[in-house]
Amino acid sequence: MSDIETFRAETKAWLEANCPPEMRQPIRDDSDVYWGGKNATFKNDAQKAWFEACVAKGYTVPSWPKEYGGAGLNAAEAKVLRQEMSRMGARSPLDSFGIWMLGPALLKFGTEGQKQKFLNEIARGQVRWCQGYSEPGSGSDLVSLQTHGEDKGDHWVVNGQKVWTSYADKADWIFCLVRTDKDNKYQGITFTLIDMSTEGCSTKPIKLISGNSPFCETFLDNVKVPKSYGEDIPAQVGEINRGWDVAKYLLGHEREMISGMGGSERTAAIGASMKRLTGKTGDDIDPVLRAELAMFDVDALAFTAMGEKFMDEMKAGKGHPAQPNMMKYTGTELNKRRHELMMSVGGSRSLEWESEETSGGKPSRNWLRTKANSIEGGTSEIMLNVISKRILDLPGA
Amino acid sequence: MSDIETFRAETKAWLEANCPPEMRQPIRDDSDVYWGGKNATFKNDAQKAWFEACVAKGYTVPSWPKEYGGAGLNAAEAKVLRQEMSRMGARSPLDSFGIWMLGPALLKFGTEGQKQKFLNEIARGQVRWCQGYSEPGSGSDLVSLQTHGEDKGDHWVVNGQKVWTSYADKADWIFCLVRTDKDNKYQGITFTLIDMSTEGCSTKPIKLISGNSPFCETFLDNVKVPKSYGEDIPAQVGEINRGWDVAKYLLGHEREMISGMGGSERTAAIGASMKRLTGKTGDDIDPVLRAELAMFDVDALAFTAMGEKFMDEMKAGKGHPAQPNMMKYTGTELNKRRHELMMSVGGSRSLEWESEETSGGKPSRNWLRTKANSIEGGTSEIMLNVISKRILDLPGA
Amino acid sequence: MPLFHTEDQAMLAETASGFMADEGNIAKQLRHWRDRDCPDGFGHALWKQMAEMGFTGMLLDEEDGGLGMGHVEAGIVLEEIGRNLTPSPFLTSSVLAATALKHGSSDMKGRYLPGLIEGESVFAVAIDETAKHKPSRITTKAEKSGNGFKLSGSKSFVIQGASSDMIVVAARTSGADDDDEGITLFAVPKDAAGMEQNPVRLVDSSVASHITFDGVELDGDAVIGEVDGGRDVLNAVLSAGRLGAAAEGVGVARGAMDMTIDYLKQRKQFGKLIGEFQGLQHRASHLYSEVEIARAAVIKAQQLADAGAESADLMTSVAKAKVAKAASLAVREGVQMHGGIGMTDEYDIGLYMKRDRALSEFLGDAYFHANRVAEMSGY
Amino acid sequence: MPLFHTEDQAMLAETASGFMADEGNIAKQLRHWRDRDCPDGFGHALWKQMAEMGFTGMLLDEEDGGLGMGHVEAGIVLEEIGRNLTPSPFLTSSVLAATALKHGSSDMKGRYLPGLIEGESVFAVAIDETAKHKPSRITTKAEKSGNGFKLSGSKSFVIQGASSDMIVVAARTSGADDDDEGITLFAVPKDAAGMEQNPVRLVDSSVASHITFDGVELDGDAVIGEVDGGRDVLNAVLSAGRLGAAAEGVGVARGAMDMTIDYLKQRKQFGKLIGEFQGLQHRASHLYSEVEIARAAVIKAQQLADAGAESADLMTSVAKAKVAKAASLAVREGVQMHGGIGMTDEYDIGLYMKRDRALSEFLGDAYFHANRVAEMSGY
Repeated sequence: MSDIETFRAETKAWLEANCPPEMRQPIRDDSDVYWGGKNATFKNDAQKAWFEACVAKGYTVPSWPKEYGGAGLNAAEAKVLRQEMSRMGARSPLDSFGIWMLGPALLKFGTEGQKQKFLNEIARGQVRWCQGYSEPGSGSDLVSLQTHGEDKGDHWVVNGQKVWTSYADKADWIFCLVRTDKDNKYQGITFTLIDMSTEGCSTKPIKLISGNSPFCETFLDNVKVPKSYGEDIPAQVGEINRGWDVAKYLLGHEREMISGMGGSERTAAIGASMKRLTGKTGDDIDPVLRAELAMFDVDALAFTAMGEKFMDEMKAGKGHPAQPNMMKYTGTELNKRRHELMMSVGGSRSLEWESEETSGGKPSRNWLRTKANSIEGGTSEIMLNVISKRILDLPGA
Repeated sequence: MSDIETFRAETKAWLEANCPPEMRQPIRDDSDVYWGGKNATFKNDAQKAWFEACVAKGYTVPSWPKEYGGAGLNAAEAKVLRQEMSRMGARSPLDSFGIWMLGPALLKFGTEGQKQKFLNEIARGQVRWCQGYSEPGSGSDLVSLQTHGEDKGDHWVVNGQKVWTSYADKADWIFCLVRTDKDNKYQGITFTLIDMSTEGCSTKPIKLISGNSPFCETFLDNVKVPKSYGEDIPAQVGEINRGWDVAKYLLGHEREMISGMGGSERTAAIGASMKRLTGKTGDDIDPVLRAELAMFDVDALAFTAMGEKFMDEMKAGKGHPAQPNMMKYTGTELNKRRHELMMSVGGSRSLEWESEETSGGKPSRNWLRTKANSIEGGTSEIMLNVISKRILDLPGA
Repeated sequence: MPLFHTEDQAMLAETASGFMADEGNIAKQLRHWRDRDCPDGFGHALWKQMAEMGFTGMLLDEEDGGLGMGHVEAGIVLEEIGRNLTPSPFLTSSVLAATALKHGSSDMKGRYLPGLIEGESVFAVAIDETAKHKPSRITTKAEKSGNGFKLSGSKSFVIQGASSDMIVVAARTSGADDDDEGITLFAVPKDAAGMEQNPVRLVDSSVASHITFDGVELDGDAVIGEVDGGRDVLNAVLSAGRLGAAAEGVGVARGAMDMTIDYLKQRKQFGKLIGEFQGLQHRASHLYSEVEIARAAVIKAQQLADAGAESADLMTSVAKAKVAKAASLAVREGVQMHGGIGMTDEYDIGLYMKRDRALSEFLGDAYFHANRVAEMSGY
Repeated sequence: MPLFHTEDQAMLAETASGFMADEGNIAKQLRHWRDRDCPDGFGHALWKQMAEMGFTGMLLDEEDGGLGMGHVEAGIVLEEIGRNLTPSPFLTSSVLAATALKHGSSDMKGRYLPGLIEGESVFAVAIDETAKHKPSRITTKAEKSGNGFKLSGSKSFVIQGASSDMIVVAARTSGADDDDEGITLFAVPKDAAGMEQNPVRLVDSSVASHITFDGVELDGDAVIGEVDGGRDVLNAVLSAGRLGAAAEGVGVARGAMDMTIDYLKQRKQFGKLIGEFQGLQHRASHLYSEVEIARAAVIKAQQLADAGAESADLMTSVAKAKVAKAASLAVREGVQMHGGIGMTDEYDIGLYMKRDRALSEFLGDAYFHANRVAEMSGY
């Protein structure tokens, strides 16, 4: 048996032994997701047990090095783990922006000291991070950043306001972009790590059209940020005034992540499930709507193939570096279309906002939520600009 | 009976008496259209009789003043005439760019002498005109005009090349834009009238993807153009170096004309006729294609309503002056879509290029022809720019 | 008849536009009632004001105390309602129910019309029985009992049902579920025994009821029009409602478009007004074109309907479908072009998106009406 | 199996791309034969060269003298054919007919395969009977007569039929017109008495025949596979053909797109390169995305088919439909962005538009396959 097959067998066995049945159920709502952090509580013992087993095994961040709390899996092993987990429907033991965003940034730009401290905290779900990029008046345009950090020798005094900080109200720390050199557009930004319990740091949730508030406004009012959190643990990632490089790297990484969802349910074919739905409601799908579903399924299944192709190319070091931008554009537009069609099939029932039958208006709230897909993490327009410039090499793009 | 009703009765009677049955048949091909001009010949006696009757009555240009060869009809009367003619399926007695383009320009900018001479020649089908705007390298961008007229006191010496001159190979005269002041982008262009029998004036047909050649390249090689064609008959329309105003006016007028076709067959619903077609061929329309036809018919019937609305608004002096640009954009895009769908319904039969069954590949050649709709007379992109600027008043548009 | 408003209609438009902007605007009405979780989803005071404006009975005949106006005029009011997202009983009571009541006995008119005209009463219409519009199928049964009827079955998506004094119900008095014949319309009072309403809040903050009829006893005088002959009345109600919804949809589309175009002229990114970017300019221009085409389809359909033309029905479906497509484009582009703030509840653009959804679904969406256009065209 | 080419496949791609660019380019082949009004619509010399390259028999088993390659490899050659609009018998002979002949007797293989492999023979396939692709309905009849069959009926859209030495004909030997069972495939020699061809030039300069069979006598050994059991063979032929057409379509789309993007970088208007206008940039980027997605769908379908996966059939229809949509967008945007010169016969972009039309129609257009995806998905 090849190494990888041995690994698959072991992984299967370990998952069978350690993933409680409850953790193999599909996620119903946010409370089923464990985000970690100082104030985190477990919904039930199963969630706790599954999380702790994964921490011990390094499976909260399987491909991170062991010394930072990971399991040090290589690409092939990581893929096997993903496959086996999805095969048994195992939930993710820990979701966090630390894993998805700060982690990768630290792995690339962090000092040894930062890695030791922050990566381990993240892997063990001890600290919950949030991201502070956007500001009022600067949406996709990060360069017009206003939040300012004044150099006071051994510390910064940071003043400014961030928006679209996901779950900032629940986060312990924030990694954010701070202007530390006013005269230097790109090279005057520092990627700064701030403890949100510091005085002057406050948050205010933003109510969305979906009725939910996953995002906050975050206010930084004379926040004192030490330049160092200890031996070899500077408060910034990368060099001072070089935060732009880190942010650019992360944005790219983020888009890869989002585009990586190509294969997932959110872009798969929907016609069959819609047919089942109307079977229940006693409606029949209008012939013209059926045709739209058919055209959508063609696009969705084709897109799924591209997601798979791109993942394979990435692993093989092929594939255009700007490809994630294209997948971000196409994937999010497809998902918006998908929910428009689901709403149409659902008819008046799917318009309900608070009814039990729709578990609190899930169809309409999800539909509205998807409208942000093509705005957050770089708008579709930005993605198209990037494709024009970096892939098609069009003049002045 | 109101005046207009009397007029309708008289018109009916006159048409019945003067329009031969053959001239009430739908037009099958170009040879059914009479364009006039020095070398024009009639396809048959009916065509000749119908043309001459209309000339005598002023119905080749019904709304032009009587003294210039028209019938001096007001808007209401002209509408009645159009209605009655289409009701009996009467063909247009004379098609010409003189009627559609030069005429309106002369009526607005011409001298009395020019009107007397040129309008009468046009109304009587004695002279066939063509238009010389575009040049190689300047498609929609008329300002980069190269054709140059050198001032030689009593005459100009014109050198340059025009493209997309419709039927220039069949025309007697050309009205074209000539640069007479190199230092003045907009105010250095003169709207010049040139007799194409002049030495140095030659044409070469352009073969299109449809296989037809309705357009020519026109070469002006040291063409000597007198500054006057007689008492009060200057060789240019409007003032020298002010040709841009005339051209702008004409473009607007042209778009009105094209957009005015809103109500015509070319944008009407097609689903029913496609159904009849497949009834003949023994095919049935695929359900997804049927849905596309249904969506098209919705758009087509709605567009037809807008065409009608716009015409009514024009007559009442309402309606935005840039509206024709919008109708040009939407109407031409709709027509392209229409022919794509017709090709799909026709299937492999509609792919035939030379067969008798398709009378020489009409479906595919017409389909290809429509691709020029959104290019000629201002591209769709230009139309969208105009809407942005003149209707939406967007910054920097 | 030229395809634009007459002077009288233009005057009405001006009045309606001023009134709705002042009294029916988003802050004063939609947000006000929504944020108070109002069980009606609209304000009765405004309904009274609309009565004073003469709107409530505009479609009714003059001998019935109405203004004897047509679909064009009703559409003028509805477009302003759409533009301001004004919640009100106008569409259901003054257009749908009123069209039904025009076919009622003089006795029935006497019972219901004065309240409507004075803005005292609110009426609803119950047609659909499943989540998708399908008026060809009516399964709710009304069986003869004594000299009256016994109503059993269920209806869904009854807008403002729980706020209504009377509900017009389409029921089957004979024939099979999908028969054209055998339909009868009933005027069911709100307190009818055996009628149970389950009102639910919708995405656009309006409230619609699921209604069950468990042997509801009705007198013979509850019948609107002829027994078994209700299909024609129902069709008249549907046409009026679809024309009205289309007109309101044009208002929604134009409202969303206008606020988006304004935004393009204010919002800066990368040191430029975003309206300077040609990519957005072309999309905005395309949007403008689609909305203009939809507008034309609506006034054409309204005029044909007012003239009683045969082609009115086809053009009504064309208009309903075209408006649904154009308005959907308007709200989607609106939210996208607003970017992040477009996703916040604080901004109005999202409210337009929500209203568009509910309105398009009402009485048949773009797919339903495109299919209807195909069927009416014989393919 | 990762979704990109293996090293061997990458090498083949390089070879094929070089060969087609040198020998199969538009000037040397498509325009050359078109402008001479060639009755074949392709050049036999190139067909021989393709044999020397080993392309002609690449799908055939090695024991039959082929290379035993799969759909991915055939697709590699076809994408280059598409990119160069190279007219050749490859798709009909080496993909469709070859797939049929794989099911033939060893005797039949001996009769036809050597000629194919050497590029001496050209074969066609006759399936459709009306203007739209509908393989579920086969009405052309083959009745038993002696120890052979008598063929009567008609076929249309038989690509290169008049140039072919043999035509694979799908006929009904039993059952009703729309039955799945009762189909038999026959290898009909070009000189068969009673077979009449009416060849017509198509928009893309290829030539297709309308064929009538008036009691054509066939020996028993003309049967491919089992009598009455031809549906499976037919399905295999259709799948191979659809995968092939999709791969060629990707080439057409990429060829048109690349030449358009180049044009955006050269053409000036209003003193700017038109590629600087964001309106065109965004459309070009959208086009690129659609073509990339279509490409992925094709290689996915090819790999599934080569692996004999159950889902191959569904993914094949997805690929055929997606390519049709993406390629159509590519040629339409291509002509529009080229402006006036795009309409001239002198420029190649119009040739891409013509080829795309014919290729999309072949073996089912986007609508046919989208509908098929819906049916296979159970709705």
